Amino acid sequence: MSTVMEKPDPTVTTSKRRLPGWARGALWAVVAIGVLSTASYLTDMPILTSSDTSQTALRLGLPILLAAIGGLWAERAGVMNIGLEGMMILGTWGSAWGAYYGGVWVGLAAGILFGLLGGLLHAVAVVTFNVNHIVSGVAINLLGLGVAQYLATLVFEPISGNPRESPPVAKFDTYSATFLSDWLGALEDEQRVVLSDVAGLLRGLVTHVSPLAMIALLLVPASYFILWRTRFGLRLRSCGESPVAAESLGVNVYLHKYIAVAASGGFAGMGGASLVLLEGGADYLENQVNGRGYIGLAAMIFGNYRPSGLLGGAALFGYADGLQLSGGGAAVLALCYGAVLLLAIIVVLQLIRRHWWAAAGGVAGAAVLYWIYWTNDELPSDLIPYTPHFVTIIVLAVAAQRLRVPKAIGQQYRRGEDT
Amino acid sequence: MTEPEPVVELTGITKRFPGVVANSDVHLTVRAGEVHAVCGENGAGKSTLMKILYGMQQPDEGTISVGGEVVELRNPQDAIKAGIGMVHQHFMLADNLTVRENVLLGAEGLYGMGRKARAKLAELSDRTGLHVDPDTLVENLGVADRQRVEIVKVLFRGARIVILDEPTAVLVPQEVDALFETVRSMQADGYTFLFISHKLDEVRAIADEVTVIRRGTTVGTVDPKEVTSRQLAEMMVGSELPSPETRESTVTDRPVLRVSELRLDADDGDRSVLDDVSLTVRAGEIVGIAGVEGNGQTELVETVMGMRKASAGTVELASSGGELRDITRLGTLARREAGIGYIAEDRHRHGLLLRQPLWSNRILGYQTREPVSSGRLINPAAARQDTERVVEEYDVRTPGVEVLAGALSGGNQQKLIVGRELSGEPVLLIAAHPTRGVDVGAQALIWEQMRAARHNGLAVLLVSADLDELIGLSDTIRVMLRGRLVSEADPATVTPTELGSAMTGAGEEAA
Amino acid sequence: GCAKDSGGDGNQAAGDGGGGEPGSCVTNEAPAAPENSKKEQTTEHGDIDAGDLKIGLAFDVGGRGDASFNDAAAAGVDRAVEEFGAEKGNESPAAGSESEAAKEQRLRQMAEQGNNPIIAVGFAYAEAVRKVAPQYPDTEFALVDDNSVDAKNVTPLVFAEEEGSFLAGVAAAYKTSECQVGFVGGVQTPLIKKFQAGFEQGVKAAGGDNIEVKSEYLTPAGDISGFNDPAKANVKSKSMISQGSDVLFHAAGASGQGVFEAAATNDALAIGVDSDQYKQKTLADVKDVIVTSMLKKVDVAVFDYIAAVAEGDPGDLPERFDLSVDGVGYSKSNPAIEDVTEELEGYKKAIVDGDIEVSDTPQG
Amino acid sequence: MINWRTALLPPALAIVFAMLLSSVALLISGANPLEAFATMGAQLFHGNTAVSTVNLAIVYYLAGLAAAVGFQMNVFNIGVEGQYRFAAVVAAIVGGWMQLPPVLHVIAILVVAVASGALYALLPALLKVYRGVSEVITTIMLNSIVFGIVAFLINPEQFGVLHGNNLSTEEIAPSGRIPGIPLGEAGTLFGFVVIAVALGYGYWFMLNRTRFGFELKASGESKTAAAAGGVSAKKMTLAAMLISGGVAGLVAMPELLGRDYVYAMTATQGYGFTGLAVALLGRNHPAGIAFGALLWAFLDRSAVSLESIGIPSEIATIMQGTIVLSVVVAYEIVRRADLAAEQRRVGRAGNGRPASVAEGGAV
Ligand SMILES: Nc1ncnc2c1ncn2[C@@H]1O[C@H](COP(=O)(O)OP(=O)(O)OP(=O)(O)O)[C@@H](O)[C@H]1O
Ligand SMILES: Nc1ncnc2c1ncn2[C@@H]1O[C@H](COP(=O)(O)OP(=O)(O)OP(=O)(O)O)[C@@H](O)[C@H]1O
Ligand SMILES: [Mg+2]
Ligand SMILES: [Mg+2]
Repeated sequence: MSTVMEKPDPTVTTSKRRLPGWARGALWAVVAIGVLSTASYLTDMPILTSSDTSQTALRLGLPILLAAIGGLWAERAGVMNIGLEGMMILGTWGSAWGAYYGGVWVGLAAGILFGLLGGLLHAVAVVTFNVNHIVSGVAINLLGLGVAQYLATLVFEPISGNPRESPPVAKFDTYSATFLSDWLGALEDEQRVVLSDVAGLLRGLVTHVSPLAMIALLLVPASYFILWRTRFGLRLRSCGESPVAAESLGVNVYLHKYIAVAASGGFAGMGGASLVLLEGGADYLENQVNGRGYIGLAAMIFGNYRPSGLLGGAALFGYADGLQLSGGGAAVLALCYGAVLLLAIIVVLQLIRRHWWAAAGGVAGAAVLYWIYWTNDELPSDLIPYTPHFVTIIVLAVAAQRLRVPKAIGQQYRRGEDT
Repeated sequence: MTEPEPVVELTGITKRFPGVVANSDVHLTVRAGEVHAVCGENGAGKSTLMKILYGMQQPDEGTISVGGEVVELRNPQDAIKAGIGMVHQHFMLADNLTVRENVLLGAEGLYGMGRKARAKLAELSDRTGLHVDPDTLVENLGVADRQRVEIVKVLFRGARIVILDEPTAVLVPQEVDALFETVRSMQADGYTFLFISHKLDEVRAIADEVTVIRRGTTVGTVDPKEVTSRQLAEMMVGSELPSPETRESTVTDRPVLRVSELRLDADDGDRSVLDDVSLTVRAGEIVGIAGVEGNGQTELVETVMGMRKASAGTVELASSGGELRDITRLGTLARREAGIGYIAEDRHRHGLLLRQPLWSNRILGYQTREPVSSGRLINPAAARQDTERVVEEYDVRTPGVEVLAGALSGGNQQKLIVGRELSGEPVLLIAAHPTRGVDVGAQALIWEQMRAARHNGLAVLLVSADLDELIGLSDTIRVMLRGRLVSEADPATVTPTELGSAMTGAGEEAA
Repeated sequence: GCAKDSGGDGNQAAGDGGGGEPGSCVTNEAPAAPENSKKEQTTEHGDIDAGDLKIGLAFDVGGRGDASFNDAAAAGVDRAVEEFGAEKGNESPAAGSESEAAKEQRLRQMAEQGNNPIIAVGFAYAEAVRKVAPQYPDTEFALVDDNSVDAKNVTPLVFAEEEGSFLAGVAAAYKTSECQVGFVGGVQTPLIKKFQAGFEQGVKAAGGDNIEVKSEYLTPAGDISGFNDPAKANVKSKSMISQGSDVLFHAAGASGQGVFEAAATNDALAIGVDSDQYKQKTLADVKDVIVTSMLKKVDVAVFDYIAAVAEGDPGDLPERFDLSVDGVGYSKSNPAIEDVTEELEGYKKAIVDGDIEVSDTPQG
Repeated sequence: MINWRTALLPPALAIVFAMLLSSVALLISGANPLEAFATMGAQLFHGNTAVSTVNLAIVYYLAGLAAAVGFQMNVFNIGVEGQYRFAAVVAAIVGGWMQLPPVLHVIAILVVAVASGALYALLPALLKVYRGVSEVITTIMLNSIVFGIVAFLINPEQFGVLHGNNLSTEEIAPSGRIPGIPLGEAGTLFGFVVIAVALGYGYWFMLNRTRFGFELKASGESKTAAAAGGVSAKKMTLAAMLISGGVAGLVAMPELLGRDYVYAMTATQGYGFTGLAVALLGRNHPAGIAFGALLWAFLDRSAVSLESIGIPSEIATIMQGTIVLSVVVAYEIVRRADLAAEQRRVGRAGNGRPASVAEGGAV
């Protein structure tokens, strides 16, 4: 059995002219900022676009981003990776261990290495032994947890006196582009519509940035470049699209899958390291990964298996999470308001395209959100922590998806056995 | 004429699969610069032999020598190094990758991935007649272009020995001619070809030598100039070459299917893939639709089957009483229940559940009908029994009905489908490329069955790229071009060439 | 230019409204401290021989070394082993997502192996104890943090968290210079709400309406990730600090570290919970900001319980370990608290004497 | 068609392999592997462990069935987790509030549970079918959101009750409970086992005997072929997701109606994720899923038993992961061995002659 996500029906050929991917991404970003700044102005919630918010978004989105990049590498090579969570856990242990003995960079390397080992195990199971990808992933999540606990008891407890935590470890220093940041800060304080909002959001991204964050952000274009512009990347992706064809052209499918899944683990391990090595982070702490691997996987699918898309997914999640943490219910309500604005724009677009049903759906959604905004001063506090999850679903429901899933994903490929 | 020396020599090749010996002591000698055809029935072991030569499968016994040296081909890379390239029977293309990516894959080392590679690709595209943007996704290409991409792939790698495994099965005559032209010009440049086809006329037209394989072993090698197609077929099967001719007409005046002013808009809404299509099929009549792939035949068939929703127009079908009933709003299942049988053009995509046993495939499309189902409940015992009947009547070669459909050779898969679709006592059969990729024996059987059913009053809507088949079987031929039915031809008088020019629109422009 | 951010000059902390000096926000005078505040309160147990006791410890998630109540329970047992010569029996922690049956199995297993008494740490064991205890009538069970089990051989060990937290609130009121303090709860459970309730009352008692208290939680009841997510706690605390709070009290388990780090990088103060977090090894980096910790002395309760079992009368224990029996309290290890201990002792006495009643549910 | 060798050899191999691997971990941490394995084996003959293993397996079995229905249709319902928890809390609230005569009460609760589970699966199903949104994302998100919903509903301000420091729903009256099957000393088996077995049979029957099951499988294997056969992939996706959610709704019922009678803040989580693995371990076959569920439950129980000889639970977790991997790897190894043997058999039988081709494929 192979579990495959919705495959696009190739008989449905869209021959329509479309904007190139980067342009659409940029357009969406502009629309999003416009909507946010309008909402923040109309609801008097500057937090929607403050530099603190974008900074926390970056920080909370970082582990998810790295996990998502890990997911991208594996899934592009045709291997489903539910085991990201376990690989991240291994990464947290490894990075704490490395950082304790050798400083942050050693910590980062060790985190990557441990995640990579998790990835290799997945590769052995899935590629060499043809194990169902989900079973292997679930097993790796178990193993990651167990092994990290086991090692923590063995190694950390004697030092920290606590089997669940490591001793304090070194953290990455942060850097600011002082001049730029000051200038943006001045702009932000001027409280001018849109301009100040953009300045605020940008400023958060140039102040208190750690090298790890920079590396992670660079990994997005780097992944794009490697996977889409190099021969290695082409071969890797071909394994996810049609391993038989790849093999028939002399591509060593097993090797590429191995590399991809190991790299996937490495990135996930790096994601784990980002939980440990950033200022305000936890050192090693049992259970600190707490589902971020799954969220990373979701962000990757959200981004339609593309680097820029998964960056959007992780940013959205981090943004909404940061917002609910620092702004609470009021900020979330303001976000609702923003969503109403966004829906209004979409409804207009759909009306222009004469998609009556879609427009009606948009109107209904906007009405519900506006009603929530209007009738509540505070949302139920129990639900607020899950704002990012709601936001993700709503955005997807609105944007819809034409998923381009790697064709051979989840397939148990055996050399010489076709179909 | 001096005999050129052999470039490829296969000696004593034996290959076993679980349950099957695909090749047994096969001998094959190919000389430099020739086009060497390999013929044989479905499942005779042709593809397996070629895969062995291409390093995709390892022989259990036997040796391969290329250019006079014994080589061991452990994987395609070895074969590519030895100058061998292969165009597979089932396209080996990654749909989600672009044309350029598909071509470059695995051969990035030759010309890099930049300008040089582009230039080479452009040159080869030109040579093979591939006129598409190298950045389009393969998913969006038609079969002929896919075929060309496959050939470009091989040439890009600098192969001097090219294996073409059933390259013509999906091509229309003009495309076949274009392909053959390419082959000939390359032959002149010193390329060597191994060519597989079930169309014996083609084999005779292009090949310098023909090796016939029967039941996994070589029967002999002949000069195509000196044998007739009939003789070739006899070598393969020991039976006569069938022809798809229909003699006496059985056409009645009772309409079974009436399609009126059917329109289907493309998914993005700004053009029509079917435009104002009207046609009638009467009981006992076979209406053939000719057309170059991609002109709306697929869509017509799928709209009549209810798999696509018509944007305008009506589809009417005769009920058991004989009067026409509007079925435009019915779903596929309801239409099937109303008496439509359906042989889909792509048996793997639309015809079969490849990982299910044969008897399970017998149920598909008939899950609500006796004998295999009682409406809500499936009756596996009855399904097994009826599948055995189909296997028997339609000569499906299989060890049993528990075999997975995917393990059957293409011809036998097709016979199973034909058997199934004629079991439901349909009033209308929609047959799209019913004999594509099927060997001569199986082809004869399928034609025979269709004729018999027609004789009993079945109405048939036949879509085929095989013009001989179309002319031979049809009572009326309609030509489809860009989503419209543009002309009509009398099968008694029309020649394939005329039909071919009508299909490409040459006739229309002239008129 | 691009510059490395030096240590603690991060986001300028704590706005600039409000007061100035610590203590300036306090409006109400503290009750008088008792004459002899140094009185050692621990009950003397004389020479107890508990050599025939084999103590079983069933931990909640985390187990020994969690620097929280599991660890405290373990410390109580260790002390009893040392002082009374009791035998250390089995110990085992619950797994993160284990089922109810696993808890029962654990207790049964311990009983069968002759552990007596068996101490179940955490209210998650309530159901399991309710089921298992009657099946082993000769075994004594103690249940930490829950008094809902009514059985002869079950002794509840519950605490007046709100009273300890009240003192934390008083300390916060004295330490704030912005007249705004905050409470960060890990998971919004009834138990953690007791901390919040006590803290808020303590702040009010000292500062009246002059001091604002903001109380926030990371996750709702049932989502225990709130106890394990320092990163989120850090973000939350930072935002509370930037909105003006300059003393934060946390009851967020391991997430607390994020609170301390936020305080450390933003010139604020923090108050620890459960054990004396100032002394905790894993927090060595940030200990200076931990002015005090609200103590919940599970170790004392466990130790007293073992003593009582050894003497044959566990029924004799206090119904609730509150301030009067020193079951809860505050830590004085950080010298920074010294200037307000007098006031804290005053409030403590008032509570012990019953002059101040602390409610265990948040008001309003 | 059951080949006992292929069915039973792999687990046996896997156990040996996993034992070897775990021994290494045990030896490193200074424990005696033999003692550990002996303890794991012995636990089954001790007290009520065997029965409670089966009880837990019942829960896993239901979760496995729920996941398997999705897998049959190629939908990856990773949301069994959220669906069962949502259903559990709703069913517990409604069950605690309802006053009905005995059997009716139970039926009503079960109906509510199934409906709530399906309801919670409805959104991802609709989004998948009508908006093309991957069910993997939506269900992962809903798995988190369910925390908030449970907390909200279980709050005393809504439907919750506070006892001690715990929050839970109202207790379900005895009329709404499913009596256990007392096995004396060995403990009490959940009465729900009967329903679980029936459900397993129902699942098998549905897939292999009903038109609906046929359509589900067909659509799961090839949407296009099924569509040509008159099966709407949209309908099937919706149905699979809803049925999967409905079955997921029952996951918490054995414990709720057979042991706890309330759904508490501290109720166990994670059955849904286990269900995914159990379904795939059992290759989506009802008997296989039962095997997977029992194995998993046994390993869970072993974790606690191993504590008694001082082996920390993380070793048990490691063993669990190892065994799961070993089982699937062993299946593959046996499959390959079978294939090779078959190939040799053909070679010998045909003696190089193409005899079997005649029956295999050639005309
Ligand atoms: N990978 C495989 N595993 C098992 N059996 C195989 C495999 N490949 C081929 N066979 C079997 O080997 C036999 C020969 O197949 P082969 O593909 O060579 O036939 P063919 O001559 O190419 O037929 P066709 O004309 O239908 O393409 C068939 O009976 C087929 O069932
Ligand atoms: N895994 C397999 N097991 C058994 N037989 C197989 C397997 N894979 C392929 N075959 C058989 O190998 C043969 C060759 O397959 P291939 O894809 O080359 O052609 P085909 O299915 O015969 O194509 P067509 O439908 O065009 O005739 C087929 O007869 C097919 O039945
Ligand atoms: Mg072939
Ligand atoms: Mg074929």
